[in-house]
Amino acid sequence: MDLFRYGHDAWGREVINGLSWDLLGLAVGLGFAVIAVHWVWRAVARTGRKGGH
Amino acid sequence: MAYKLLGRDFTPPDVVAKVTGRAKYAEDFRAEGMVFCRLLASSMPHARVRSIDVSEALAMPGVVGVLLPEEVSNPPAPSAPILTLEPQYIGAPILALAAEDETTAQDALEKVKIEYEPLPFTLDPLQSLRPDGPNARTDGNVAAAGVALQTLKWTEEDFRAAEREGRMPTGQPAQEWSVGDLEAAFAKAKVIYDEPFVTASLSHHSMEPRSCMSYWQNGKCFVYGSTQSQSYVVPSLARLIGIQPEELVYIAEFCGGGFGSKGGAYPLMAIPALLSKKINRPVMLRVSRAEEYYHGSARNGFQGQIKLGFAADGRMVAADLYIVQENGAYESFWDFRNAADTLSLVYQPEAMRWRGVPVFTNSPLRTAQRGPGYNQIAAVIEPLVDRAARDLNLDRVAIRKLNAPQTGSTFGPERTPVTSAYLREALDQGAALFNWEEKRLLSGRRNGSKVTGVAVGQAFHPAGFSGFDGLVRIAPDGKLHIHTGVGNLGTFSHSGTARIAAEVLKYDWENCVVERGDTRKHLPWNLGQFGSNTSFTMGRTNYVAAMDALAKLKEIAARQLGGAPDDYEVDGTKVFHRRNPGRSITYAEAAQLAVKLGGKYSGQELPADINPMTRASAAALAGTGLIGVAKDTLPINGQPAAFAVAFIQIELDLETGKHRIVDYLAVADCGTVIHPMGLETQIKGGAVQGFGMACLEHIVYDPQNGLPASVSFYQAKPPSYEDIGEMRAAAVDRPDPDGALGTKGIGEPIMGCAAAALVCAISDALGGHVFNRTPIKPDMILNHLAGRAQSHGPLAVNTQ
Amino acid sequence: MAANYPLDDARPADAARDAARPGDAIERHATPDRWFHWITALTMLVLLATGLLPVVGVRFAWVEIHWIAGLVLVAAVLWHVVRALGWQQPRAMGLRWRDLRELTARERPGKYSLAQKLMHHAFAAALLVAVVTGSLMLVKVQTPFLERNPYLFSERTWGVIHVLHDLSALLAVTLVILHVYFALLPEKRMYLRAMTKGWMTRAEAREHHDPERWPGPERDE
Amino acid sequence: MLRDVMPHFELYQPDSLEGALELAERLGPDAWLVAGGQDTYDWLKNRTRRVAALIDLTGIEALKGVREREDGGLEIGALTTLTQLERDPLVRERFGLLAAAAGRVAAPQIRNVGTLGGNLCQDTRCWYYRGGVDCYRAGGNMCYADTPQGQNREHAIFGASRCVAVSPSDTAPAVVALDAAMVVHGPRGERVIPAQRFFVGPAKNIRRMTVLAPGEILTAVRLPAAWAGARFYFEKVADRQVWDFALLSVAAALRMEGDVIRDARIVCGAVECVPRRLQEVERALIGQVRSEELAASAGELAVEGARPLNFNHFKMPLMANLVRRAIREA
Repeated sequence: MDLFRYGHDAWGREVINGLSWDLLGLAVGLGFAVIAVHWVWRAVARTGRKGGH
Repeated sequence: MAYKLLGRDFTPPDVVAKVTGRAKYAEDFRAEGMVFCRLLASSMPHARVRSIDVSEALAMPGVVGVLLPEEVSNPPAPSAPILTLEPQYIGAPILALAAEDETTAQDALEKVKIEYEPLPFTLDPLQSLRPDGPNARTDGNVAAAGVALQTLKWTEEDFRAAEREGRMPTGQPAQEWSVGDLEAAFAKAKVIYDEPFVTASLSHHSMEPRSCMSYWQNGKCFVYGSTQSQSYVVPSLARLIGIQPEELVYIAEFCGGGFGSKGGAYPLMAIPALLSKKINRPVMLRVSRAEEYYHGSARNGFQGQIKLGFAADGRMVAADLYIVQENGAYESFWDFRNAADTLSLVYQPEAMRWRGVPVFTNSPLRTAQRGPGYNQIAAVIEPLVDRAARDLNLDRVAIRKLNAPQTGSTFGPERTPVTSAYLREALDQGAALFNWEEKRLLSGRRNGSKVTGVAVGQAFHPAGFSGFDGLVRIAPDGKLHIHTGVGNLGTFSHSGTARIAAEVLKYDWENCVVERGDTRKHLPWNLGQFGSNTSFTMGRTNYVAAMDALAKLKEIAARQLGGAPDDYEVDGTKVFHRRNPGRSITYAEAAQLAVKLGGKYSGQELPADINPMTRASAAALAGTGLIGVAKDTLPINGQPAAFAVAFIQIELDLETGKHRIVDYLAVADCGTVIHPMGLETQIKGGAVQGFGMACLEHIVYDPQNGLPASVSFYQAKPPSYEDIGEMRAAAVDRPDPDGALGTKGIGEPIMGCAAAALVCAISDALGGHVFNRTPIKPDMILNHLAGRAQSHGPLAVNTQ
Repeated sequence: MAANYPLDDARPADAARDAARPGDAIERHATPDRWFHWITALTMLVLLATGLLPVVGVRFAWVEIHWIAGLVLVAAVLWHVVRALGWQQPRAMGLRWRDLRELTARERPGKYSLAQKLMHHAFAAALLVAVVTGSLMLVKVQTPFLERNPYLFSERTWGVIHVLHDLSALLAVTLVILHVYFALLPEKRMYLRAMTKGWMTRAEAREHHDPERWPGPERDE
Repeated sequence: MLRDVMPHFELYQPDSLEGALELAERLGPDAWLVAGGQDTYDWLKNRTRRVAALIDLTGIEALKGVREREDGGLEIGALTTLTQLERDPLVRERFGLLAAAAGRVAAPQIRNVGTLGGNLCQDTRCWYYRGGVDCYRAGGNMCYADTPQGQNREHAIFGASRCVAVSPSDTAPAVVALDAAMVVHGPRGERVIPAQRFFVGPAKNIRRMTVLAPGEILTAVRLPAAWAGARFYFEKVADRQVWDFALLSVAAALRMEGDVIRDARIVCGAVECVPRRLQEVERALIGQVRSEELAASAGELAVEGARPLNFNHFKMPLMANLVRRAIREA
């Protein structure tokens, strides 16, 4: 997976054009990963709380 | 005077090979073990090469070697280098790489790692002349032959004042001259025009690219090149390669066009020789059509300001011309000076001032192109002459005749006389053949969206030099071998001028052999084939060599048959006694006797004043026949000058801005006509190039990045067959007093007159509107007609 | 198991409770701020969709929508900055060391919880970068306001600008996912209501916020 | 970038459409479909585009020639050369517009090998893009043509979106004017697309000029009978009369009843990235009596909304003039 998109300037020198769009999946994945972690944590916390009663 | 050969058509000896495809041009040669070389071209318009890493390229299978910039000794700056560490335009060759085939070579070039340090660049001379403007070179922004390399900047006030007045800024020039009292002369003028102008640069578009092959053998360097000259190339090419002229074997039998760009040796030609020396293999450098736009060359462009004053009777009384010349990145030709000569000679102003600055830009080599300076300025001046005719209510042919020079007229700062000038006669002849009196009435006629424009244009070019050598040999079999080092530009003048030698000796053409195209053919020191000079210069060298042979024939006859040499005459096959024609010997017998006699007759003794190259050639031929050899020391009473006029009728479509050429006729003042068919072809071919300059061809750059936009035929737009019309040609055919048998050159003005005529015709169709710019493109016409501003500023260059 | 699906906690009663504003409701988000939030949300979604859908192969004429939405976003952000500095209490959004105590659940937050503050600041960072880089990029597209001039910066600098813009977009993608998730959690329902209707019940405020710090003792009487 | 040496590649020469499609699918993005090659070879020679394989379509006989359709229309194989098209009696008789357009492409030598399909699918001639810069169309972040000093004489006055390149095809305006249907074969079979939707502008897809997806082949152009034998007008204005690309072109078809225009289709080339159909002009013409005034006002209407660049505003009067001329002389 690339980090950047590369291109060339008018004189043929390599320049960075932007971020690699491969990272888009990573961004989406990160969001859902955090959700998953939170979900588990919340479920665990809730069980704990219920158990405490 | 009627001649046996001159003025008659003939089939040049090389034409069959050309039309059947058997002619071998530079890239057709092969040698055992030959490799192909490719050039690595700069991708930046101006940079310093910090580092070059070729290790990966050299490691590729099939790659044989490289030639690096530090391994060549370049001509002194600001001449174009062979290879460079400071590329000054996009495409400048940095290194050469040789491989078993071109694909491998190109694949390898892509593995070369180059680090550049960008430097300031410019594509506009005026920008470079601004106080804080960029220089195209690190060592200065102004230079030319006769103008030292320097940094020249104008003041802010120069630019401000010009912008206020809508003129080109005219700061300190690099060169100037003037004759007469300019102010007083302008005071006499009834009408004065003071206009900024631009003439675009245009590529040479030689059909054969500048390919070259070379190898070293038995201590000699063999080069197969594409040049329009032969002998003239040898010293400069030897210098580029770093050898003595006699160590060079140079073969250039055919040349697919040069138009001035291949007059002398050019730096690229040295690359195969230098690389071959390094890798010990024959090397071929094939230059592609696209590469020709980078490694080839173009005409100098002008930005300028022209001020002309005409008296009430139509006389041009005063002229003031300032030219800023775009040089490209290297020292270029002196178009900017030549332009002044056209103005000074063709219109004979009483007082005139000329100023000029040749400025570098980061674009490819500019060099002489057909009528350098003379032709582009013709297309600037002539529409203003028409405007004067219009404003003063004069006929356009009449005003030109009124101002035209005559034999003996002078021009330039030195008031140099011309050897002959029959411009008025050409105008008269053209007007009659074209039917000017009737056709001029068609001017402005509407036919739907189309309007007729009718015009006349004229141009000038110097037409010859002197001081070169001629060499002929009558072989023991009686055949005449005319050795000529003139080159083969495609005009057949190698044979045309050889016929002057044949004419002098009254030979039948079938008994003549033209020896040329290869230094091993023992060629004399001749000038190159450029500058419309061949007919005059090499007419004279062949004339003096033939005269020398003629004298020797007569001397040998007198020795053999008694009497004085003057008692003898020749008839083309034998030398005979005037009073007793039966007392004769054949040319073959005379040649055999010459071999027996030795000494001067067969080249053992040679004149003292001939060039070492001629001396070596004549010495090599010594003992093989009757040798005629001499330096041209004939009298010359001024500047040989060629003139041409063109008459044109066009239809301009006001809805598309496009024109169609309905009729075209050009008349050449070229002295005695040598070869009518060749002349006609040249007049027509020159016209095509002139039409291109007037209305089609351009060189375009993206100013922000220095990127070239016109790097193919379809982008640079030389005229196609469909862009021209029927053309007619004629000649004044009056001898030049200093030309051998009256001949003088013509190659160049026949382009300028066409460009001028077409520009004038468009102006005529538009009711006298003058664009002050070439080329005039359809978009300029459409914008003008629609009342829209032009896309480019009046002095913008390198734009679309 | 049902508890594992957040929206399962949304009972019909919730809707009724959301609709009825009690007399002692506390205003959490003023109308202009709610407008700002939703306009920003909408433009962001439009911007993300127009910017990213073509990347994943959904072809449509996106550039105009993108830059027009971008201009709306610029206006919204400017408006929010002015509003936050002039009318709101920017300190309420400030991060403090004591916010960390929320993690142990010993202390209730002020107006905004640590998580809310972090979400806000992450969004603020993404938006500011996007807005600044996006505004610069306006000179590279045809708009009625500017002559196109990509030479405003070198191609290398443009590369950096694009990287930042792309980075902000990717950050925004992650944040939007998280924000929507958290907003929809049933236990956070009052925050969603607060952002739609502006108010929160006193009980909700007491339960989730330290009354000393929000809505503040002087207004709590 | 100056390279100009043809690189090595594998050459595949299928003799059937199925074979070509199968090859295209198998070789994927490493392969390049080529017909006459007049647009392709300079890409390859300049090494601006790099491919491992060429799939030469010219061996597929089934895609050549002109066939009559039952409805009186014609189906033209995409591999029909422009010279054949220019000379085909059926095309000349019924759809002279297309024959005229084909006859104005480039130069005779190019028309002898160039195909209708290739001409319709050719890439733009924006000189910056062709020169090999990484512009938007090439996948980069810049348009070099639309800048304060950009040399954009040949570029778009309509429909630009980041990219200002124009369609260089001479036949494209003609097929749009004739309401042609484009037959496309791909891995998932055949689809037929109206000509007007076949061409795409940069707003929608900045990397391609047509809707063709990778691996798809334009196989035929169907000309419906509806416009057969109408009054046609084609004109291309270029700097040179041969071997040049249009500064502007117009393709027009009119149906007349006496002096009244019953139906009209007017399309301009080289003003936009796609052939620009002038529907507002068409609407303004239908039902009107043809006159110089009508033609002139149509010309004015045609250029409404144009957004010219520094060097191409001459295209506005030129377009107005050509549209006027087309209506006047069709």
